[in-house]
Amino acid sequence: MAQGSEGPEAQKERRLIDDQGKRTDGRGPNDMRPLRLEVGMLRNADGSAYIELGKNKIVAAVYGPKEVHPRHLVLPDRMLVKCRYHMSPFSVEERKPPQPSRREIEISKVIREALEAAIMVDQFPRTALDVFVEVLESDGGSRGASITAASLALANAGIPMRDMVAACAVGKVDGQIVLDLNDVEDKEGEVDMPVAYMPNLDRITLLQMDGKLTIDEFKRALDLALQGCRQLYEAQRKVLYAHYFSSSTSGEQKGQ
Amino acid sequence: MAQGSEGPEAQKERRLIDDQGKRTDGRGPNDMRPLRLEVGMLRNADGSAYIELGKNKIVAAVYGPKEVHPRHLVLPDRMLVKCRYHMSPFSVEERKPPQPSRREIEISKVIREALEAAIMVDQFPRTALDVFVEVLESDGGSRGASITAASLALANAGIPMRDMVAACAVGKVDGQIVLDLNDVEDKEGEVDMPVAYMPNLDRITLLQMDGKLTIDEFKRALDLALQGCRQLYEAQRKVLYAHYFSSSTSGEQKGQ
Amino acid sequence: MAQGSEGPEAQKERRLIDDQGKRTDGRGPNDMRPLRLEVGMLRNADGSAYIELGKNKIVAAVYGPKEVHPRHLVLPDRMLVKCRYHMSPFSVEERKPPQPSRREIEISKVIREALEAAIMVDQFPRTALDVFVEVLESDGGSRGASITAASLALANAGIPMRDMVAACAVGKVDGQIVLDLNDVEDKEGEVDMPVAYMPNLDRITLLQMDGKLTIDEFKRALDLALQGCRQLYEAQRKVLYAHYFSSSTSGEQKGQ
Amino acid sequence: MSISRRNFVVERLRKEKLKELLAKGQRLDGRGLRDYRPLSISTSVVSKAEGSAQVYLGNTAVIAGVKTSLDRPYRDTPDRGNLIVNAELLPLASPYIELGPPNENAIELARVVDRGIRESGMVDMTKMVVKPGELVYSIFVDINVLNIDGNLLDAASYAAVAALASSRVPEYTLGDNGSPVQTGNRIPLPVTTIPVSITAAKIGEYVLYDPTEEEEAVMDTRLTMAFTEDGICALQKGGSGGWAPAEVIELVEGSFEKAKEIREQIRRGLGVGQAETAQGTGS
Amino acid sequence: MSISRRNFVVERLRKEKLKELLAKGQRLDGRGLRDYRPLSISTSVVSKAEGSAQVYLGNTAVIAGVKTSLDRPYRDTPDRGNLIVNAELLPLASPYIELGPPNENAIELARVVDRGIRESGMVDMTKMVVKPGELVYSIFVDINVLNIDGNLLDAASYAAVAALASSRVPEYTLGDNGSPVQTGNRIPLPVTTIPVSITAAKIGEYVLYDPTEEEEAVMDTRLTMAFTEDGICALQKGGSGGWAPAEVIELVEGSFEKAKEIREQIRRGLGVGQAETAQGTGS
Amino acid sequence: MSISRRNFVVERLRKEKLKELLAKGQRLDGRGLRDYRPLSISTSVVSKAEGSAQVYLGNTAVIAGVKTSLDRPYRDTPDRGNLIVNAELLPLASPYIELGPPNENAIELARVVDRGIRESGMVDMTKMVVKPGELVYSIFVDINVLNIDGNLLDAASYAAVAALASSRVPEYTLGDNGSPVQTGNRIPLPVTTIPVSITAAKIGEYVLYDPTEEEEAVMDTRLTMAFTEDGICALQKGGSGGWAPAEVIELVEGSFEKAKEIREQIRRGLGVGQAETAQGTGS
Repeated sequence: MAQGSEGPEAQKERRLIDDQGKRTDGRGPNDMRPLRLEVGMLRNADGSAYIELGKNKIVAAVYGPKEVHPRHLVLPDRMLVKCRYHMSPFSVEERKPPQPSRREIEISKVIREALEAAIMVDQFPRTALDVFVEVLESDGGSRGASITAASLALANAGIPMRDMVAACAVGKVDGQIVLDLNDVEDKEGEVDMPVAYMPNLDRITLLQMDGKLTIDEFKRALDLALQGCRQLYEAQRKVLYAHYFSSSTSGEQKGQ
Repeated sequence: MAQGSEGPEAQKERRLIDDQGKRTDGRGPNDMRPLRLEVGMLRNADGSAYIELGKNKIVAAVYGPKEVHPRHLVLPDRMLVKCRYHMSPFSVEERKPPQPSRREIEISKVIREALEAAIMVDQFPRTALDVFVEVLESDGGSRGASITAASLALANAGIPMRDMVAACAVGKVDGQIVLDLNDVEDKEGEVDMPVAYMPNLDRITLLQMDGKLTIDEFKRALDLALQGCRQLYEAQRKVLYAHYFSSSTSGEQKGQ
Repeated sequence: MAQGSEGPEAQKERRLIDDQGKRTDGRGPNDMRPLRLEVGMLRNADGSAYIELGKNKIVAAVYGPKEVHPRHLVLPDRMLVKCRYHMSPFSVEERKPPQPSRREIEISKVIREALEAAIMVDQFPRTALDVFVEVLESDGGSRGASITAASLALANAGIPMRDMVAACAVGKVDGQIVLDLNDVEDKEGEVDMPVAYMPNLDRITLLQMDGKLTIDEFKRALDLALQGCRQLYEAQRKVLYAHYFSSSTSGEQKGQ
Repeated sequence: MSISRRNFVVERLRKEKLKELLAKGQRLDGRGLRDYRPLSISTSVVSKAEGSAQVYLGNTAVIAGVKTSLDRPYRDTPDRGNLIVNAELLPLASPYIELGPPNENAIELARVVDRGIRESGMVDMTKMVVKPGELVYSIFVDINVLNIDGNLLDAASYAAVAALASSRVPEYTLGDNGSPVQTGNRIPLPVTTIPVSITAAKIGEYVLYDPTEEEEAVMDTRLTMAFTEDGICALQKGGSGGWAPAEVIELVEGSFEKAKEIREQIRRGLGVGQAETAQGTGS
Repeated sequence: MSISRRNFVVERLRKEKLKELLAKGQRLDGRGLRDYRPLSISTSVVSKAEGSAQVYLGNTAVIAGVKTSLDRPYRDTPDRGNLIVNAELLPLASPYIELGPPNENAIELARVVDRGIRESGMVDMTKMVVKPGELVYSIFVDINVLNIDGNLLDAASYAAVAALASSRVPEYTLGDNGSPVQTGNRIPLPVTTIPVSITAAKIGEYVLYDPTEEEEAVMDTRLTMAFTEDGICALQKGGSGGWAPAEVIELVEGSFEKAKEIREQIRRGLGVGQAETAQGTGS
Repeated sequence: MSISRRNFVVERLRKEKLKELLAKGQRLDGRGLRDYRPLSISTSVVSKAEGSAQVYLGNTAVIAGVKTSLDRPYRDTPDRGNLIVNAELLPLASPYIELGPPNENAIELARVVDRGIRESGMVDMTKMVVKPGELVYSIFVDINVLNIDGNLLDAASYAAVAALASSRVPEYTLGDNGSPVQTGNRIPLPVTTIPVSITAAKIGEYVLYDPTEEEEAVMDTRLTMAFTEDGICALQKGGSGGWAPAEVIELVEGSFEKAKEIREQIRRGLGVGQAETAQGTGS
């Protein structure tokens, strides 16, 4: 891998990868942060899930299928999927005002589109489905973690899906392509590229990118992202299996 | 009565009760400020009332029962009661922006709940009732005065009621429990406790409190508040009687 | 004409009319700025028009007659006419935030009322008509130019009208009554008076005025405004004729 | 002007009825076409306001209050105070008012009142400067409509004008460090003239002053004119009909005289002493 | 308190059922009338917050976070820090929540929690001053409701109180030029007492503590009381019914004792070491 | 992207029709799958803007304007100017636009255009500093969509880029007292590169460039890529379908070449002289 794409900015920054190839939190380039998944811990929601990825702490909840309100939004041939991604005021370094920012509105849209590809929307014409994501603590890669959790919440709600959606970010840091950016890498790195993927259907359902890559770097980054998504997909399957087939559901561990 | 609950703050403040037991406006502890009530002075409203209590100048108006709008708010077994408490920009020391503040929204809610207990809401299923309160000048105890006026406006609109609601505040000032706080006492005193009461039914329909009281002080304060409410209740009865049975209605005196 | 109505302010200002009677842009008192009109250049709108008057650059579009939404706004005996006048953020010296200002809301209302007088609203009961005006560049007299363009857009949409509406401003500058104020005259002059007029019906449908005039000056100003409107009316007729009866429509010249 | 839901059949019948009367020179409430309803003005009705006035024009009831604060001047008027006029159609005032931010009617009301005051030069804003270019008075005029029975524009204007003319605002001096200090005095505003708003409505071929809500509901068009002692200082046509130019000119000429009558009524409302003070402060 | 669309027939039947049980001193979930549901409190659950707490009260789940910043003091309290409490009923929490700015329930929730904290003097705000009259701490307490099953007022209060009591906020000194500099230390807030909120509901003639959502849906009225160690510091009546004065007095007296139990649970939730530190910071 | 009310039967029929054509390598308007519609760019169309451009991409019409002001820098970038991109889908542009604050489509549009410009380093923001840490240029790019016929993302990007590249902004120096003074000169922005947005849509198994509104209405998914001369600098997938990884890689590779063609068209639109100046200012 290329060692350092030295723009004028990269020089000012502290090094994010040391001589041993270790990242600021000790990981190697292809390592994911510690992950914790839970399902079904919210009582009122039709489905819910919780994810911790590094310091990310995110709750997702699903309500529906239900009546469409207001009526003129009804889609005669499919389900109306709505999504709200929201950050708690205390989830970031500087308090974020509670009203949705433009960033949150855009992310709500791309998360919805990332999930819709998996949902069998034509099975529930004239109904609505609400997906709510609340970021309690944010640590880089929150939109990927949100999709991974929301996908579990959809499964928990019994919404028919073609595949699970798993999502993570890759990026370029000190000139290297690395998996699953942490907060510092997200802010000071050169590139952030979140990807959502349905492994069984081999379909990318979210793809965004910020920062400069050569075409070759892009290919390598995409490949690494898909590897990360497959890892998360396995973790999603495991927690669902444990939730439905083992006696101790992880949901009960909360709030101890 | 306890003489002075000396916290560090009480010491800095000017004395609100003098050695003769007189308050800043010359009243004794159990005295209410000068009161003026009017009914029916607004032409368009179905019912209206005006109160002056000290410098408080408050207009209340009632519209309804009427159609519920939007329709999905209809209550099939009762009337939907709505309330808006609003302060005019020039009603306070420093100009208040006209859009409703959080304080006004909360007070609107508690006033509504204070009045609903008296209204026979099940006699008008599927209808709506609007109660509007405008504070033209505010002088401590404005929510109590608002309820007292709104209750008159309801009666003036012919809304069937179980009882009249009368309301006033009591408080603790220089360590003493006193009736009907004025502006200075409200701001610099130790405790403010607004109470709404239906004397015939012996029911408290609004009760809020700010500041520290011992349990014993609380009992004495509540008792004094109920005395105040009974006084206001008599005044309400009198003005209604005068309005409906005497030839000169007070409404006609306005605007001279 | 009176030479200079010397208030204390007029003295500080630079002269807007020179000794030869020429205005800052070289025009005489009764001259209008260069005018350019186009019709039908927007594809999606049911009707559209474009005006350049001096540096004013304004697009108007009409959608309708169409369904009324929300339904409770339906007028059973006539068309509901709505109007939005909006200034682009970059249309003025200092960037204007995109959300509608109070000024834009008032102008939207008076433009709507200026046009409604011409539209045969009773021919389309229970329908709605939207008139949208976007000021891309503003240069004094923008509301008159907006009406002149919107009137063309209505004609282009085939909306039945009693007459065309033409509009311009007159004003008082250095004590003189002049036609069609430019930006400097609008800001530094003594009086601005926009007028909309239907020449065939001899009806004034917009009339506003700011600044001090004697009754006699007012009469002369109004007369000059009507002359201006008649000029614009001729230009409106010409461009409509060219659009519908000549082979080269001006719409095709755009975007070269 | 605030009616949002109407009964159209009733409206049409009423229009016929009104026109029949107008043809005889009569109105529903017995007035002649050029008569105003009884006008009552009380000032200093809200003690926490620096100026206030309550106006009844027939059954239309309006209250206006004045507050001032010290602020930076606007960039394009560094040597003048700021005037901010706001109007609220309170939901108490009519069954047809919807809650929410001021709609186009309330905004037009505030802006038309503002123009009448501003363009007349009623308050000499060049005297409302504490520190040129840096610190000036902001004068807030808040207008509350309490009961609507037509002709809000005139009633609101009279209330705003009377509130301003009767205001007593805090006086400031500059302290040693250049920051403003209240002297403790309350001073009148430098009032130079009393602008008067006159509104006429046209129903069919008839022109009448001071329309009631009933008349406004069926009028074709409206014209609001503001006058100083010397001439006209603001105009606002309303409604979706049109005026013939000759009608406008006749109306403006006639209303200039009408304005003098109303100006006397406003001065009486201010109280002789107050009115004199108010006039005196301009010099 | 957050139900916006109700099934009225079901509600009436449920009320009958509930009253039958209450007559026997029982509740649907097996509790006695004066019992609270299991209360679980975890602090420091969000590392980017300066203080945080998650509270489960039965199935009601709330998380609160504390953030501070340096700001100007409010004009009327130049020698005190600022406290800002905000509450959001997250749409995750119930099928009945509508998106948009906080509605009256969320606003009441924030304001009642705020009053309990503020009036108790829990945090000595006179110590939250960095430069008197100019620079003070603003303490933001943000309350997120994650799942609604009744008695939000108490659950939100416990979460806010625990988040504050476990906070560690940046310490500042004034640099040579008088501008604030972070020392790098994190210090606890000067906590002087632990206020405790107790809520009772009345259904028919029965009074019960800590109502569930099901009970709130049919209750006549509600009373929320906040207590310090010495007495009562805030009250909020809710619901459209009324309380007899005698009921209120009995309730306040009884709840003062109840509050002591809950206070112990909160202290345990804070952890012995933390609770001690928190108490110690007041001196 | 802006359609809010659709006719679903028509949509399905149209999709079938489109797919038939696409199978033959054809489109409704006669283009090949990899062809863009005619692109027309005019700059300096609004003289009060500091830069402006009008773009027609087929029937999609967009106008962008640039304004600058001096402001404080953002806290996390004290040594850089501020870039603010805003987009409005004007109601003139389509029968399906609802009035109100920008919806998610308008917000996405602004943010995607912003990212293409920002991440390419098009304007060297480190040169937009007047007083480091205190006073920098804020560059406002306002995008107005005047007529919608698909592929707003590209059209808006071209308009914004051309408006920036043709801007002439006020020059400032610092006066003796350290406050900024306009020199009276107008200077170009330090433009270092021309980023180019390329958008492809997928309908069934077919991938096509520059979709019309009709094509967007039935597309499965969309990919917008922004390229510099050296590589890719931003990506945004849209729509509720998915892309196969192999499709994405092929598309990115092919579009890098396509971007070079469009870049030439933009440079031509800027005018040779202007384009040279714009390039020259980066050094």
